[in-house]
Order: sequence, then structure tokens, then C-alpha cells
Amino acid sequence: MEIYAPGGPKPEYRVLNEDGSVVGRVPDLPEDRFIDMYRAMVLARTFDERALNLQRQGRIGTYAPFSGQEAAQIGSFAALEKDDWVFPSYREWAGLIYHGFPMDRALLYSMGHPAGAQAPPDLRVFPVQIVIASQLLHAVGAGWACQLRGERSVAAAFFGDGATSEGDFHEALNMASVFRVPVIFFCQNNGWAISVPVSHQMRSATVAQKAVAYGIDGVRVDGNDVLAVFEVMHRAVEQARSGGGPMLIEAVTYRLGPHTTADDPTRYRDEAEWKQWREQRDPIHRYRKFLEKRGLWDEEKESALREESRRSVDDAVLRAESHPKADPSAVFDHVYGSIPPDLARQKNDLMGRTIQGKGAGA
Amino acid sequence: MEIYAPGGPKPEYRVLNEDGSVVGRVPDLPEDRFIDMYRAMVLARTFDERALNLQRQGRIGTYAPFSGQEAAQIGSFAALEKDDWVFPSYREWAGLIYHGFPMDRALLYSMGHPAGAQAPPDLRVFPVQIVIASQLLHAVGAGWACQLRGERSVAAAFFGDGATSEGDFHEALNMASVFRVPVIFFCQNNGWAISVPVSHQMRSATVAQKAVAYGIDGVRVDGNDVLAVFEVMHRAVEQARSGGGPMLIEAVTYRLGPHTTADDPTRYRDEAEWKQWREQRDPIHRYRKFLEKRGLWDEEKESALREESRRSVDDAVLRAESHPKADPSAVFDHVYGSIPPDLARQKNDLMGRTIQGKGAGA
Amino acid sequence: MRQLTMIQAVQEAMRMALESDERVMVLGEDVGRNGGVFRATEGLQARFGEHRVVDTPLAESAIVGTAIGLAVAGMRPIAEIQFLGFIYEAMEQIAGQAARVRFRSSGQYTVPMVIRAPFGGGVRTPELHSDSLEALFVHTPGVKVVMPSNPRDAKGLLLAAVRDPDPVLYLEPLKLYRAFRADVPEDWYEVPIGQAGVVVEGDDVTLIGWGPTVPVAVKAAEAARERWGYSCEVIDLRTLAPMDTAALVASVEKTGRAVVVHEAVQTGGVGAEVAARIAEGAFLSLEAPVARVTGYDTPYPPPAVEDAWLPGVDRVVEAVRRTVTF
Amino acid sequence: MRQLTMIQAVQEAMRMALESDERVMVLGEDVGRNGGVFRATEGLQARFGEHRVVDTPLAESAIVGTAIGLAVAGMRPIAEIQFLGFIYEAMEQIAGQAARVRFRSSGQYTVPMVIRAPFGGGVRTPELHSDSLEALFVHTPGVKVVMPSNPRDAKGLLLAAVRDPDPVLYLEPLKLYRAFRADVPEDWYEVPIGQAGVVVEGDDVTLIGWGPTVPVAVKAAEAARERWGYSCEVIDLRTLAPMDTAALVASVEKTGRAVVVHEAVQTGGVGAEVAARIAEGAFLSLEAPVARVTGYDTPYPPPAVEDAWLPGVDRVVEAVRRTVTF
Ligand SMILES: Cc1ncc(C[n+]2csc(CCOP(=O)(O)OP(=O)(O)O)c2C)c(N)n1
Ligand SMILES: Cc1ncc(C[n+]2csc(CCOP(=O)(O)OP(=O)(O)O)c2C)c(N)n1
Ligand SMILES: [Mg+2]
Ligand SMILES: [Mg+2]
Repeated sequence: MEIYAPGGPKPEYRVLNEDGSVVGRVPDLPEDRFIDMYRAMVLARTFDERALNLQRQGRIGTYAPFSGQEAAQIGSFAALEKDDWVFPSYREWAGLIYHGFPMDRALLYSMGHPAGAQAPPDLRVFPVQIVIASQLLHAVGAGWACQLRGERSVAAAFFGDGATSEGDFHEALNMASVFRVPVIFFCQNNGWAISVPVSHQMRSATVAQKAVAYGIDGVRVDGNDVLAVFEVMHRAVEQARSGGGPMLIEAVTYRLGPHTTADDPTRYRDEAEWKQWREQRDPIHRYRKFLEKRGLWDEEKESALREESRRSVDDAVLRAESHPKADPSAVFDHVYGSIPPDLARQKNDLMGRTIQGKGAGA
Repeated sequence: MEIYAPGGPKPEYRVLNEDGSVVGRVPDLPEDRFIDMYRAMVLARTFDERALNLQRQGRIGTYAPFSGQEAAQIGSFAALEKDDWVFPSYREWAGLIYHGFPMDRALLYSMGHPAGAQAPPDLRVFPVQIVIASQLLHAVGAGWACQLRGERSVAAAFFGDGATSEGDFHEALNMASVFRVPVIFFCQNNGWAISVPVSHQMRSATVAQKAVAYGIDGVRVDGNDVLAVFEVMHRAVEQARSGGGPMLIEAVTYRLGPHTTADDPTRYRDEAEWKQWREQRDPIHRYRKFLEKRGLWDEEKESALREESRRSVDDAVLRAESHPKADPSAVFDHVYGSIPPDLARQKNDLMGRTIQGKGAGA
Repeated sequence: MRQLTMIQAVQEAMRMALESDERVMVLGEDVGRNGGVFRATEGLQARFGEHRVVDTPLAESAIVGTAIGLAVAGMRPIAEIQFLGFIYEAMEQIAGQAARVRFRSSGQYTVPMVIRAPFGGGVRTPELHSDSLEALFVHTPGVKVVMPSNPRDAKGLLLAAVRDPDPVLYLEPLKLYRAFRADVPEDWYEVPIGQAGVVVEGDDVTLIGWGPTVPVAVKAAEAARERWGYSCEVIDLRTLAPMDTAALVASVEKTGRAVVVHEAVQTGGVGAEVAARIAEGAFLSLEAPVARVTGYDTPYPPPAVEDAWLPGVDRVVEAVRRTVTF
Repeated sequence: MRQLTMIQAVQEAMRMALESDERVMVLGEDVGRNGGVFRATEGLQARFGEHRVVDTPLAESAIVGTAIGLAVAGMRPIAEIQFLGFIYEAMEQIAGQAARVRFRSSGQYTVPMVIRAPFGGGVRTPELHSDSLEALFVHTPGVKVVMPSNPRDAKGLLLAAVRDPDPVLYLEPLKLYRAFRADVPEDWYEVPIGQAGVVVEGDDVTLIGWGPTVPVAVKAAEAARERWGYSCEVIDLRTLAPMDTAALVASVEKTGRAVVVHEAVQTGGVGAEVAARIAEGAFLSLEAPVARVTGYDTPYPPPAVEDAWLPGVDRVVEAVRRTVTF
């Protein structure tokens, strides 16, 4: 009796080791791309820390920090083009900002402002998804549309380790594999789904091996190694673009912060584990060391960048906070293509009351 | 970069080849068990053919025939005990009848009679499931309950190749693997999900390899070889009973009839394919040859069995057709543990009208 | 004019939609090679190819979820759910996603998609093949819900749905698929979404039905006229969301009485919404409470007992009598 | 008597249920180690162990589907769906399965299970965390739906739900979790499922709410008394299915007027059912149409604009005024 038995995990693909020395093939990129990615990582971290502060000050609402996952996000987005479709989860701000999503809009999202869901018109970025794994199917559909319409674009779905347990994960991968859809399933395995560790989320040793169920390729990459992530994502994008169908990527990373600002990770997470990732596996530190060894980076550039990042984030905060207030009556305008009569009456009702200055609020 | 790549299919586990010669290890069973299984297969085929006839005569409603799948069903049920939990789909009558489900009730099911969903009280057989893949989760729950309550029983879920595309398949296997639930996922890959061939249902070469996604074992067995099926199922049941957790079994078989009596397979299925399975891979023929070679069976026994089977089925038809008519007002009694006042009023309304002899019917 | 059955009208509408716009595609279980389990897509794959008429894997959430992505990225998918009872599997993708894409993105992305699903009782189907679940979607802003009761509307509503900028749930009463033939124009025409139709004019009571209960209401109107000389107006709601409140109110302002008939279970059914709107809009005209004749509050029963459970002509006639003599 | 918040009452009820019956278990996302995202299950895993308070994978259909199997095979699961907005993922298992097991098997198998889910607006949550979806389940015979509006009922209804022989959806208004404390008896007591409660007695108008709108209705009653001297009766429906029609009718027979208040969107909401039942049962007493003050017919809006969208005290007071002066 021959058995399909799960083996142990395969090694993670790596280009750099923890201290930034090269242990694999460095992608063949112009210097400024290397530096761009680093700048994006530092800017993202600056943004993330600032957002946490804003939340503590009550200036924005619930926020899901991504610190620790910058390499996974920026490395993967670096392999996408502007007209590729992006279906992000709520934790993708680092990648999105690098891709061109304005930081002030990212803040508006956490301020509960409808404008926070809108990407600039030159991007094909879907509103961030709250419902775990739902966006994987949309990505399959969008990628399929590109294929049917003869477009070069591919679609990329971003999700976490917890998302792999949902039925929609399975249906999406199966559907994409059957129709050889140009879509990349990019999983950031950050070790946790809120309080549930990945070891309790699944019995399989890796997320990547789930690809076997769909007859497609799966790759496990060190998600804190931005070059390795770029390389793997690049390969998946090329395969998809050239008609080779979907691929599943597992970027092994770690969420250094809480799940969201409403979460207290000390309730479930081991301090030692956290410390190890924080101190020994920080993706920014690792990449900086690589750049320094290449002679592309130094302390001076670093402090200039930090200053510049702070200023960009300051600007974004200012822009977000001076954004026109959301108009409650506008919600009626985006339910249908044109507003039905009964809904128009409801809109009038609300407008009448808000104009009278009588807010509703229980 | 090491890739989790799907390989080609592994060979199906086999004990007998098509002409009944032994090509593997024959399970160590007393003679009468061997014969029992054969009797069950012939009885089941007789039942199935009769049911198709009854449907054509308008004596029963929609019916999903299983001919061709007797070995898969009887081989797998043979490895279960009476107090194991069984969660069948609508096509499991062969296995269920062998397990002790009365044939008249099986017919009542297709007559649209509520009694058709009830198993005898000494069995733990759930009503046959119409919603594809839903029952897999119930099996996980029941198996889990056995584990928690310290019972020896295991649970078995029966489903088709099409069911593997549903999200519930995935969620069930993941859940069962995480909690090491004593449950067996028994898939009859009969080549088709109504008109969709399995090659279009999934890109993976096998169903069995999907086990890899859950870190559990998967086995592909020749589903028309009753001894091979028994052996594989037996092994899975033993593993589950002894705390080793779930297993996925793919029994490769073929539906010789239409999907249901409402289906016309000539619209989508190749005559040659069908012919090959019918003429060269019939599970009953193969097993009979084996028994004959062992000296356990002959023509005389065969005709006695055929006669006896016909008579049992005749009896079942008679019992089903003389079963008391279903009482429409009884539907109100099984919505809740006790009938709420408004529902009782509705029941009275219906009873008032039916007693007056005024049926409703549009 | 040539006469078609409802299933033929549905098929013709899809054929014309596929012809008229290359962004249109049809996807679902068994819709291709097999032509659909009811033959609604008969011949379409042979004519338009495997890429435009697509047999999908058996996964309802995936069918709707990928159709959303297809629609967002420029296609006009017509997705089929084989039976409405299996739409539960796709609830998240419909109610959590399709319905909210426009809203969530403040109009940046839209989902011009049709979801077709047969349903309805009285045809001795297995479990979950007959359930009327329209109320779930009427309670879901962002999706439209339409339901034809005859071949002409079937074609016109489906063509309107295909051109609609929003997700439209198009529900097909399977009992009416081949129940009768009727005149169906050959050219492209649309029955506007959001408008009810007056099927029979009358003065004493308004009967309101949709899909499979429209013929029931019409027969009940005839019976009530024969037995007691009552003049019933019959309204075919046609679009359940957004609902044509004005048509309901106008009729009841004339008749002063209403009976609403649907196969779905009573509690929380669309009948309650209809009754509430009539009361809100025509309270002073109402001479009796709006009566509801519906499925009982149980799961859809097995075939052997379904006839007694369904809202039949007799029950409607009784309700008319009760309402007039209130 | 000691005073508890609603979340403490919920937690206490689960603790007592786990203590009293070893078949009871709690399962869901983050309910174990973390004690639930709202701390509803705080301390339970430490006390009862990993096998009775179980952190599951992130899969709602699996949570409900395995709970069905657990219940059928002798356990008494309390399953948590982290937010009601994610229950769409489990619709099939609830509406297609749990609700029908007893029916399908003519009583041979039953599903004594509780599904807990927080929901409700006004607390600035991300999308789909605030949606009120009770109507979907009120339209699903075979499940019961209860919703506490205060700590005392929270405990009593949950204990009743755990002992109930049927699947009970227990919906927790998250805005009320810590909104106030109230007396909660320490011992085991049950608030009967199926009975509404009169929170405030009055003569002129009946206000009907459930969960988060009960405090709104109470405040509106006070405001209406202060402003115009109206005497409002406030009914807390408590159980939405099966609904306590008798209590509604009795009150409206006295007051002649009713305003129903819920956060769910209006069309197809439970308010329509309440209005229809009142009209059917108390038509001759009604002096005005039953008014509905509800969420508007849009998806639940983003936090920045939700206050204007929610049915607040002012809107209820206006409706009372309109109803009395109709
Ligand atoms: C369908 C659904 N169920 C539950 C939740 C609540 N929830 C939000 S995030 C989360 C954990 C997600 O974990 P993972 O997929 O690993 O992503 P991460 O947050 O780690 O980036 C849960 C359970 C949700 N948003 N959607
Ligand atoms: C959720 C759901 N979707 C669709 C259907 C309609 N349907 C009934 S059987 C079937 C095909 C099932 O194929 P498979 O799982 O291979 O089982 P088989 O019929 O071959 O035994 C379909 C699509 C259903 N019953 N349930
Ligand atoms: Mg995670
Ligand atoms: Mg099959």
C-alpha cells in the first residue's frame, strides 16, 4: 500500500542569512531597486509605529500593525506591476504603501473613513478585506478575467496562515488550478492567527505543502528575507504571466506587534519567542546589513532616511486629519448604481435630521 | 528553491486483478465473511436495478443508482462496527443495506417518505446527505465526541470526488487532523460529478494526495476490488480507533448508471469509457471469480442467491408500498423539541383543512 | 408570435446576452457539456465555447466569489447555483462581498453579475431543492432580487439583469419551467427591474404573489369571483428588491384589502415586508389586516407531504374570504 | 446582590454550564488561551482544560458543522462565532443542517447546541463586525434565536439555551458588554426561551426592541414622557424565534400603537414580522401603522458615519410622535 504521507518541512528559500550575508543567489536588480526596497521598509516601519501611537491617542480607530512583516510584503509587491490586481487583507499596509497606496488613505481607513478603502485610479488595488480568505476567490476571478481578456496582468491575493483553514482558501486554489488562472497566492505565515499558533491551526508542517492538493507548485520562503521573497514572488509572477497557472507561496515571518490595537499578545504569546524574532530576525536589520556590506548604505543615509520617513508620515497624518469629514448621507449613493425611490426617501430622512443638527447616535 | 510539486499518481492498492486472481495480500477473514460480502454485493445490485425500474414506473421518485460502486461501499462498510458512526451521501445504499439499513426504508426515502431517513435504533447512521460535503463536518464532530467520551467508536464520512471541491471538505480534514479525531474520510471517486469529469474537478492527479495538505495519510485504492477496499478501510479504522487520527481514502471506481434517474449520461459521457468499466471492471464479476477460484462459489449458489435476492427485494418493495402514508401534520412535530404556540396554530390550520378533505396543492 | 416555455425563454436570454456582449460568460456546475440540469444552458457551450460557458468545480462559494472577481475586472458573469437551497454555501460571497463591493469602495469597483438559481416546490425533489430563500437576499442591501412568473418576464428580466450595473439574483421557479408556453418576443427587450406588474385588475382585494405563487393567485382570483363574485386584483411583484412599494400601495388604496402569497416559510418572509409596507403606506385604506398565505414555519417537507404544506389555491381563497368578511 | 456586566454574566453562565454538565464544551476561535476577543471565556480553559474549552482553527463552517456532530453524538457544545458578520460562512451548517437534523430524522437525532455571536453597532469596529443579522435565522425554522439586553437576561437566557433541546443562536450586543452593571443572581436560573418581557409599562404606545435597542427604547420612552407626557410601554422581545406574539398583541390591544426598533436594515428585518403579527393580531385596536425605526437599507456603514445611520433615541422619539399624532 503506497501512502501519500506528509514528510517533514522542506527548508525555507533564502538569499540572506540573519546577519545579512549572502547565502543564495542575489536577484539581478539595478542598485536603486535594492535601495528603494530598503527605503520602503523603513518608511513602512515608521508608519506602523506612528499608527500605533495615533491609536493610543485616540486619533485613529482599530489598527492591525504589520511590524516584522515588511520584507514579506515589500519583497512580494516588488515583483508586481502597477496594473496587476492586488487583493489585500487588513494587514498589508507596508506592501500597499510601497505599491503606491497613499499613507493618508491608509490612516483614513483606520479612522473609519470610507475614503480609506479607495486606491488611486492608476492602481488595481481592492479595498482591504476583513473577512478571512474571501479575497482569494476575488483574486482568482480577476486573474481569470485577465486571462480571458488577453491582458498581461496577473492577480495576487495576500492572506495569513489562519486564512488557510477557511473553505474559501481551498475553493480558490482548486478553482485557480483547474483553469490555470494567473494568480499568486501569497501567504504570510506570521506564526499566529490572533491567539492561535500555526501549529494549532493545521497539522501539516508547512503551508506550502498544501499546494500538492491542487496539483500546483508550493514554495516556502524565509519571509524576513526581502530578496528571497522577491525572487520567489518574481518567479511565481512570471509563471502566471506566461500561462503557467497559479502558485502558492508561504512566506515564514512573524508579527512583532499585537494582532490589532484591541489585542494583548502577552495573554497567549511567549516572551522568549517574541524576543528572538525581534532581536535576531528583524527583516529591516538583516537587509540593512546586506546593503552595508555591498557599500550601498551607511549611517548617514540611514539617519537621513529616518528623518525623511518621519516627515512623510507627519505629512500623511496631517493630510488624513484634515481630510473632509465623511458625509453620512453619502452611504446611500453607493448601494446601487442608481438610488431606488425608497432608499432616496431614507436618504432624505437622514439628511433632514442631520441638517437640523440632530445627530442620531443612541 | 525547493518546491512542493505534485508528482504523478501512485498506483492504486489492489488485492485482486480484473479477472479475480490474487495480486496482493488477501485479508485474513473467515470464509463466511468472504461470502457475506459477495451476497451483499449481489443483493445490492438487485436492489439498485429494481429501484431504477420502480422509478420508471413512477412508483418511487428521484433515485441515485450506485451500480458499479458495490465493492467500494461494501468493502468499506465491512470494516465498520455497528456502533461506529456513519454519515452517508445519497448514493450509499449498497453499503447502508449491508450495514443493516432496511431496504424498504431505502425505498421509502425515494418515495419522499420521511421514514426513509430513519435508521434502526441499533445503528448510528445519519440521514443521507443531499448537500455535498456537509456531512464530513458532522462526522468530524461525532468522531470527536467519541474521543472525548472515551468511546471506542469511530466515525466514517462517505462522499464523492465532486465533494472534494467544497470548502467543507477542506475544513473537515483540517479540523480532524488538528484534533486527531477518529474519523475516516472515504471518497468514492467514481469519475464524475454529474457531468463533470474528475479531471475537470481538480488538477491534482489523485484525491488521495490531498491528505498531504493536512499532514495525514492518504491512500488510493482500487475501488472495484472489494478486498483491497476492505483492507485499506480496516487499516484506517484501526488507526482511528487506536488514537492515530484521521485518514483519507480514495476508492477509484465508476458509476455505471446515470447520476440520478433525472440524468441522461449520454449527453456527457463517452460510450467507450462506460463500456470498458461495465465489461472489464465490474466489481461483482471480479470478486465472484476470486471466490470461484477459492472454491467458495459456483453456478448453483449463484442462481440460488439471485433468486433469494430478488425475493428479498420484492418483500422490501411490498413493505415500502404498504407502509402507512406520511401524515402531513407530523412535520410540525419535529421542528423543535416541543411545539411553540404559533406553530401549533399552523398545525391546526393544516389539520383542519386536510380533515375537511381539502388538500392544498396549487 | 412564437410561444416559449420559461426554460426556453431563459435559455434564449442567455444566448442573446452571450451574442451581444463578449464580456458575458456563463459559469456553474454542469452548465456546459450537459447544458444544465434543467437544460437552461442547452447548446450554449457548443456555440460559444468552453471559455464563455464554463463547467466549474463543485463549489458554490467559488462560483460566486470568482464571478465577483470576474465582474470587477471587466467581465459580465452569469453564475448558476444549481438549486437555491445550495446558496447557503455562497452566502458570504453574496451578502458579505458582492453586495458590498460598490459600497465598500464608494463606487470605485462594481459587480455587474447575475446569479441564477432554480427553486420552488411541488415537483417532488429531494431535500433542499425546493426551498424558497428569497427573503435572505431581500434583507441584503446591495443585491437586487428578481423572480419571473412567466416566459415573457423570464426573458425580459434576465436581459435587464445582465445589463444591470449591480449583482442581481435571478430566481427561477422550477415548477413553471415547462408548465406552459406563452408569447415571447424574439428581439432584445427588458422588463425593468424594480417594477411590479398588475396581472389581473380588480377592486375588492389585492392578491400579491411572485414567481410560483402568481399562477396560484390568479386561480384563486378566478375561484373567488366564481364563488362569491369578488373582484381580485393580482399583482406580480417580479422584483423583490428593490421593492415596488408604490404599486402595492396604489392597489391597496383602491381595494382596501390584501393577501400576500409566497412559498417561503411565513416568519420573516417577504410577505411580512409587503404587509408592513402596505400598512405604512395605505393604513387608512385598509379594511382588514394584510393576510399572509405561505409555507408553514417548518423546514421544507419531504415530497410525500409537500402538497399539504404549500400555499395552494384553496388556502388563498379562504384567506380572501376571511379578508373580505373581516 | 452582586452586580455584573453583561460580559461577566455571559462568562459566569458558561462557567456554570461547564460545571454542571460534563457534556458541555466551548469551542471557537480564540476562546481558549486568549479567553475570547471580548473575554467572554476568560479563565475557562485554565479551569476546565483544553478538551472542554477548545481553540479551533479559523473556519466557521467547521466550528458549527463539527458542533452539530458533537451534539448529535452526545455532547452539548457552545460554539462561538467571533462576530455575527462572519456567520455567513456557516449559513449552510446552521440553516441547511443544524436547523433540520431533528426534522430530517423525524426526531431520531437532535442538535442541542448553542451558537454565541457578538454583534451590533456604535462601537467603531471594522467592517462586518457590527451587522445585525438576526432576521436570517428568524426565517429559519428549527433554530431558536435569543438576544439579551441586560446582564440578568444574559445569564438566564444562556443557561436556558444550554439546556434547550434545539440549536439556539445566542446573540450578544457587544455595545452592552460593559455598558452597565446590574443585579445578577449567583445561582442557576433560566429566562424562558420564547417569552418577551415588559421593561416599562405604559398606555399610549408600545415600543418594541431587542438587544441593543432596548436601552434606546427605554430612553425614548423617557424622552417622550418628558416632552409630551406620552406613556410608552417598552417590550424587550428577548426571544426572536419562536416569537412571543401573544405579548405583542396584548400590549398593542392596550396601547393601540406600536414602534419597533432594531439596528438591522429595515427591509426584510424582524421589524416587518413584528409589524405583520401585530396587524394580524390586533388590527382593530391599531390607531396608526406600526412604525419601524431601524438601520437604513444600506450595508452597515463605516465607523465615521455609523452614528447617523443607527436608530437613535431621537429617531425613536420622532416615530413615537408621528404614531401618536397619526
Ligand atoms: C471569516 C472571519 N472569521 C474570523 C475573523 C476574525 N479574525 C480577524 S483576523 C483573525 C486571525 C487571522 O489570522 P491570519 O490569517 O493568520 O492573519 P494575520 O492576522 O496573522 O495576519 C481572525 C480570527 C474574520 N475577520 N473573518
Ligand atoms: C452543495 C451542493 N451543490 C450542488 C449539489 C447538486 N449536486 C448533487 S450531486 C452533485 C454531484 C456530486 O458529485 P460527487 O461528489 O462526485 O458524488 P457522486 O454523485 O458522483 O456520487 C451535484 C453537483 C448539491 N447536492 N449540493
Ligand atoms: Mg497569521
Ligand atoms: Mg462522483
